[in-house]
Amino acid sequence: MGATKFTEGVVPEMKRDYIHKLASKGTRIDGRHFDEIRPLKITKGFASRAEGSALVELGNTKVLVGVKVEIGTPFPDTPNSGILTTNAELVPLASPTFEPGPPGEEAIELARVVDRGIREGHAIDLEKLVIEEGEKVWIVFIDIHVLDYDGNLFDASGIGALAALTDAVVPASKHDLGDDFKLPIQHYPVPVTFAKIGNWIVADPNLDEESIASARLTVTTNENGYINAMQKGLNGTFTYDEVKKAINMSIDIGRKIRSIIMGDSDGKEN
Amino acid sequence: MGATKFTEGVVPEMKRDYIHKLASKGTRIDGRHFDEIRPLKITKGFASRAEGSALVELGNTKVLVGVKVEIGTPFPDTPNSGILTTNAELVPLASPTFEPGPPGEEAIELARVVDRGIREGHAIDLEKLVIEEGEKVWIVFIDIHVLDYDGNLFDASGIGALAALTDAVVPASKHDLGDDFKLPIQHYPVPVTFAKIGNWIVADPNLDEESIASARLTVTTNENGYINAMQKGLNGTFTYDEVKKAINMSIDIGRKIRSIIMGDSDGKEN
Amino acid sequence: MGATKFTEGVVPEMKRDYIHKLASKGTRIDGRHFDEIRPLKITKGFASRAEGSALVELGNTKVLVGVKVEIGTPFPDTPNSGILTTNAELVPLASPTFEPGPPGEEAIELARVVDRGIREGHAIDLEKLVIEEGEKVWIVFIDIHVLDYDGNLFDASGIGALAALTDAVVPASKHDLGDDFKLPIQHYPVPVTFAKIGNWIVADPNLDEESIASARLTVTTNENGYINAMQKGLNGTFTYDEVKKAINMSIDIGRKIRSIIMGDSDGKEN
Amino acid sequence: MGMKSDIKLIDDNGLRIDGRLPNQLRPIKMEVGVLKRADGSAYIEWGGNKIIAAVYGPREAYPKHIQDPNKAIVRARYNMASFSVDERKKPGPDRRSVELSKVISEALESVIFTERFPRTTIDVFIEVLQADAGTRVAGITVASLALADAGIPMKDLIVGCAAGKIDGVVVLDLNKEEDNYGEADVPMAIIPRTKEIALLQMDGDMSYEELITAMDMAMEAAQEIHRMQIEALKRKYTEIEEVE
Amino acid sequence: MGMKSDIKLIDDNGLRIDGRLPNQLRPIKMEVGVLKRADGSAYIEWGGNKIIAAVYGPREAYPKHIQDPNKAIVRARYNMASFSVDERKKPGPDRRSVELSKVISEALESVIFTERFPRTTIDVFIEVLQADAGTRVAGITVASLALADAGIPMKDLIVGCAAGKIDGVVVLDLNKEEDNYGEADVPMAIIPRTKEIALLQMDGDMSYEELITAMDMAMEAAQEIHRMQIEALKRKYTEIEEVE
Amino acid sequence: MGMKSDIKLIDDNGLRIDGRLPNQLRPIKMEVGVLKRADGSAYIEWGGNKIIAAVYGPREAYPKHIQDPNKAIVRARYNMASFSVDERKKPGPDRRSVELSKVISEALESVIFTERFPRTTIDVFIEVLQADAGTRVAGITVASLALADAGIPMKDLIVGCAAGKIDGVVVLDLNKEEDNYGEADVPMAIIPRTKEIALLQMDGDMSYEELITAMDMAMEAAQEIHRMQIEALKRKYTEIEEVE
Repeated sequence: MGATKFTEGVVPEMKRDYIHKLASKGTRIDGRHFDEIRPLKITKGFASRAEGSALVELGNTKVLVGVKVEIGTPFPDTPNSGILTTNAELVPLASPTFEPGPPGEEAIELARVVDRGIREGHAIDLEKLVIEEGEKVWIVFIDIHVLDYDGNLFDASGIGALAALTDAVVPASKHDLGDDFKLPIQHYPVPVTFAKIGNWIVADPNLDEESIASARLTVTTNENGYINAMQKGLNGTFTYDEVKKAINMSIDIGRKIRSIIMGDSDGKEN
Repeated sequence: MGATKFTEGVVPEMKRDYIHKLASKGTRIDGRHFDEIRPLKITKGFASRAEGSALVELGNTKVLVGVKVEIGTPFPDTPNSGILTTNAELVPLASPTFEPGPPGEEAIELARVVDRGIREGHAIDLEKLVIEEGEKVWIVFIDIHVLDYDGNLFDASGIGALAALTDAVVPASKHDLGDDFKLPIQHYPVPVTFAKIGNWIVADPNLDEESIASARLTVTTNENGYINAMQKGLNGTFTYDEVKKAINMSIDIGRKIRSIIMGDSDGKEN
Repeated sequence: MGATKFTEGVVPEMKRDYIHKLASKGTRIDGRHFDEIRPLKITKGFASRAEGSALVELGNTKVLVGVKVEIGTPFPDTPNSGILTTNAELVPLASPTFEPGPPGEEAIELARVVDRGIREGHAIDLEKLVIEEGEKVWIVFIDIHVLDYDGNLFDASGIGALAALTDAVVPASKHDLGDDFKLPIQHYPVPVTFAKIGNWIVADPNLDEESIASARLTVTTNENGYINAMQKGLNGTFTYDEVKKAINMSIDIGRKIRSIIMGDSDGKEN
Repeated sequence: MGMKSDIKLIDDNGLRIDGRLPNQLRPIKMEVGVLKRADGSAYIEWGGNKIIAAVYGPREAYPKHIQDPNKAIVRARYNMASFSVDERKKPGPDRRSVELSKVISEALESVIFTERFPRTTIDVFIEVLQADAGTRVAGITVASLALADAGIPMKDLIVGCAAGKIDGVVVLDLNKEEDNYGEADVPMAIIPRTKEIALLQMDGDMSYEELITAMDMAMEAAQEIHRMQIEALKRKYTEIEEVE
Repeated sequence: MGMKSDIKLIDDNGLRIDGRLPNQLRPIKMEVGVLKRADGSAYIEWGGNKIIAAVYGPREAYPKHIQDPNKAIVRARYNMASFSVDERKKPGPDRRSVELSKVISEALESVIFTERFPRTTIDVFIEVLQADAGTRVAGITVASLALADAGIPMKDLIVGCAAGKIDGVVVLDLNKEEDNYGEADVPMAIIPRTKEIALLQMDGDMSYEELITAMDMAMEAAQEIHRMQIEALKRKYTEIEEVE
Repeated sequence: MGMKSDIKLIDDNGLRIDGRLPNQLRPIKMEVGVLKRADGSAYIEWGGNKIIAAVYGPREAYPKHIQDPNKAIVRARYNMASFSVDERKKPGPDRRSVELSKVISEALESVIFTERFPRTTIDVFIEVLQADAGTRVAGITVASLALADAGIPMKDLIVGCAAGKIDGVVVLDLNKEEDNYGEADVPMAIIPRTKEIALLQMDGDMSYEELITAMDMAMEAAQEIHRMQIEALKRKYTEIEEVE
């Protein structure tokens, strides 16, 4: 069916009221500040048959991202460039609302938003992945495997993708193409997602918050504070001021996340 | 899914009786003679990213046909021949009864009947579309995009296909293969469709007529009055005399339509 | 769709009781002994456009197996080996419970169990099917087409596959690769299937028996009495002793079936 | 139609490559009641074609929303076994078999008293086990027998037959080579008693006169094939009576 | 975004390859009520884009289990004709069109009074017949007109518009070459009266200041496009009155 | 099975390439209750395998027509992550995983008291994150823990274990190289208390005596694995009590 929905039917009215009430007092259902993300733990190299991998735990949300690097043919219009391809699987293990079957619109949006951040942020130097111009290049497959869904898959997956890429090695020796080498990473784009709850904007929404949010905004920024990708979701709207505020917050929060990814720190925001 | 039906459920008994009554008086619901088609307007070159295109308006039925010409490999058993391939999309924009999804049996029959006319009528000189024998040929894609469905898609689509082919240019220069050249057209096969209503045979049925018809016959003839393709449809039958009569009418009506296609006339039958 | 089930809903309680009662007296609904298969008739060469074929009638179960032999590219990891591929179609002609559509889990299991017997039993000498090392090999397609389903498709299909292979000729001359030659067969693996009914184990279950069986076991053995494949099915269990007994019986019964296949005998078990 | 070749399809004596006269059918053999599970079944060998047909129904239409409260839905499914042709066919429906299934369904429905079985389907499965041109008309012919074997009430046994043009000559019942290298093919399904036309397709290049000659030929041959159908049904009946 | 090239997208006079100023829209033409069968329809030409939209509904949601007892479901389907682009696109939805259909559905829903039509769907079909960058924002703009034509009650006509960056300059409404070789694209959908943002995507590389400049440009242009929408609707009305 | 190679799988001391004795298991680590959303979950590392399992249910079977009025339907879905193997696997079910899902479902059902939960499904999802031969038996073993964690009533914890033949020697629990280059593999699922066999497959080439030796080995090892399962469940219980 692929009719997978992130939100799960009706949230009890009482919980909705409770979350709004907390927001009006400046706090959240799990006690966080509006601009505070959940504890973040990154385990690189979890899946050793992959050329790179990272298990991301963002609160109770768990995502495993694997990177495979294989040989293929370049696209005719980019003979001097390796290939990046991103796929997301919302396997039914991760949530009672995920259904088996080919990727639905939720999984496709997730994969494309993560892909956009990595691609437009030029995280990988794809020109260094050419083996023979126009003939043979390295293909980088990013596969997002969601294990436990407690909200905000965009950030968990985007963080996992970047972390797995920094972990990845190009298996050149296996193909008699010289020594293996680290995947050439040149930028570090990090997504940060916000939810609009009533008139408040909160970072890294958990499942309860996501379920009652009217609008969602993901902003991906790099180590220079430049913006590389945005994606607004849900059927509510943002004011222009809210958008500006979210973009500003994303630069700050992105910086903190980036240091966890690069330091391979074991998490604990702050 | 894909359960698209041309007819739309039950036609009110009253309308059915009315159409039969009119037929018994020699006329039709829109005042036409039995052998009269609806006003036909052809706009060639409507879709300029296509190598050829034609927007056909047959009464209220609107079909846009685009022709793309690309390079490919010939079939092993016809190394000296270009390739023709025809596809039809009954997009749900065109009718409340069309559903999204892969082509159903209605769309497949439509594409195959149009294809048969063009192919068996040898409209295109496919031997002139060989670039390198057995290696590289031009592929001609005819794509039928139905926009507004008010009956008789076979004729609107077949006319559109022929018109778009006469509009088409082979983009040789883009591939450094010399100058662009007009697609080589050698014959002009035109389909004409008849519906059996009671014991009457009417040409170019509109949606109301199609919905109550017991049988349908499409006859494709060329500029020499030869027959190239026929397709009977629906669960009623024709007498042998009715078939002969329809074939004869199709030669006459086909001639009129052909002059509109070739003259790029702006329509108005008669 | 594709939800094809071998068993057909609820078997009347009375029939179930009757079969159990017969079993307790050492006999079966069609009068057979526990270790007796139904009359087996094999017609080789039935489908003459196939390179090899066999129509198998096992009681009322009818399966037609066709073998096609075509040229293809070897798998990268086995450049010195031809390719074997097995497919099963449970066409809805064969049973009121079979549905059109892509192969469901029943058809896939059937094809894989037959394939496993042929492949692991090394029935075909695949190394003799190399035309040009690493470039061109013969591909052997085994296609199982079920025509009438009255139980035990595993044996009917496995017997048909082996018989069709022994009938098959490699069409070398058609491709200017020398004279046609018999497909090189080196072993003769034969599957025998058992059903557990109550605490009894019966060979070659018919549809009635299959429908009330708690467990199923297929054992494929070759002419040396070696075991090449096993597959247990259904949600019941076997005791270890039952498994041993079934393996032993399969060697004996397999021998009888093998002589029918090789002698091209016209059947009649015993 | 119309692949180029130097093959001569009609020899100097006016005979075809398989020795037939222009208006001669290939050998046809029919057998009724060949399957146990189906409600009705039949088998045909027609030239090099081997085709089996089975009928299930009338049975309750499922899912319910497809039910027609006024009549049975007739669904024919034409399918070729992967090994029925020279080059292995990928299993499953392709565009050709989808189209053929549609026109065969419509042709068969024209003779069935569908209004007697509202809310049901009558499923007709046609499996081509070996193909040699003319499979759709042979398929209709054998499906018609399977419907009779299933006891489905019909106005008449419908008959399929094709004619065409090869080497400029109008001929009956094209075989595979004639179909590949000939100039036109006209498959038809005919209701023998009333001579109504229930299926009609054509592809190729024919003058009006040639087309009429071809259709005349097929109309006439249909009567002969119809007699064979009756014989095949009689054989089944007789057997049953003998058994009883 | 960001394919390398030597193409100069801004000339020495600060003009773009099609002669426009940085903050200038391409020519836009709209027409309401172009299809007979649909409940509402509209057509737009925007630069080289040719896009048609149709609305069906509110109609009973089917299958029943997708019905929402509290509101209508808005389902937009963005589709490109195979021949709408330079290299033929395989028919049917790809990943890009699935994503665009989703964000367009969400944007349109934000202005529709869905709670007035429980248990129904409002289907919006957007067919791109000729593509020249900016199809999603042009699609939203024309879909909005089709919704109005279908009489669907809305808070406002929603407007789509994009801005971006080429050769380091922030510009409005990128065309195809600018989209291919430029540095960033920011498609937006805006509710003109309240200036709320209903769709927002971005890809490329932009500083905060550049991004704000781009969004300012799009917000402003939205008011201009909104006026064209009103004009198009008025033309339809007037015609009807004249006919009456 | 049986790819040719010069690799020696048993050395002169009778040891295997990873240093194990013929009847020795690879290291196994199990953990119960690793996921928040699932009703039950467990994780296993078995040699180089890393597998996670989750259970949802009993929950109402949907769509309704699949409901069994007499019992729960047990549906296991075995799935490999694309990156769990050396050569990237295309996402989604292939023929192998369809077959494995079927036999695993049947094996698990044999121990579940399904008749207590009519009209429901019990869904078991097995995700292979890293594969090293024996994934199906490891999958059954960990699925059994996830079922227990979900509180599904069972006759016993079912255990998966395989044995086989390499270099002519019967061995327990093949690893990847042994599976690739060995001569036979016999995956089994065993109910430890009654020693019933709930899953049994085999491929390769074995005499009757070799096969019995292999099955004996697996039957015995099953008891050892069962003890580890009990330990893993106890650890979870203890933790909970400590927390309380």
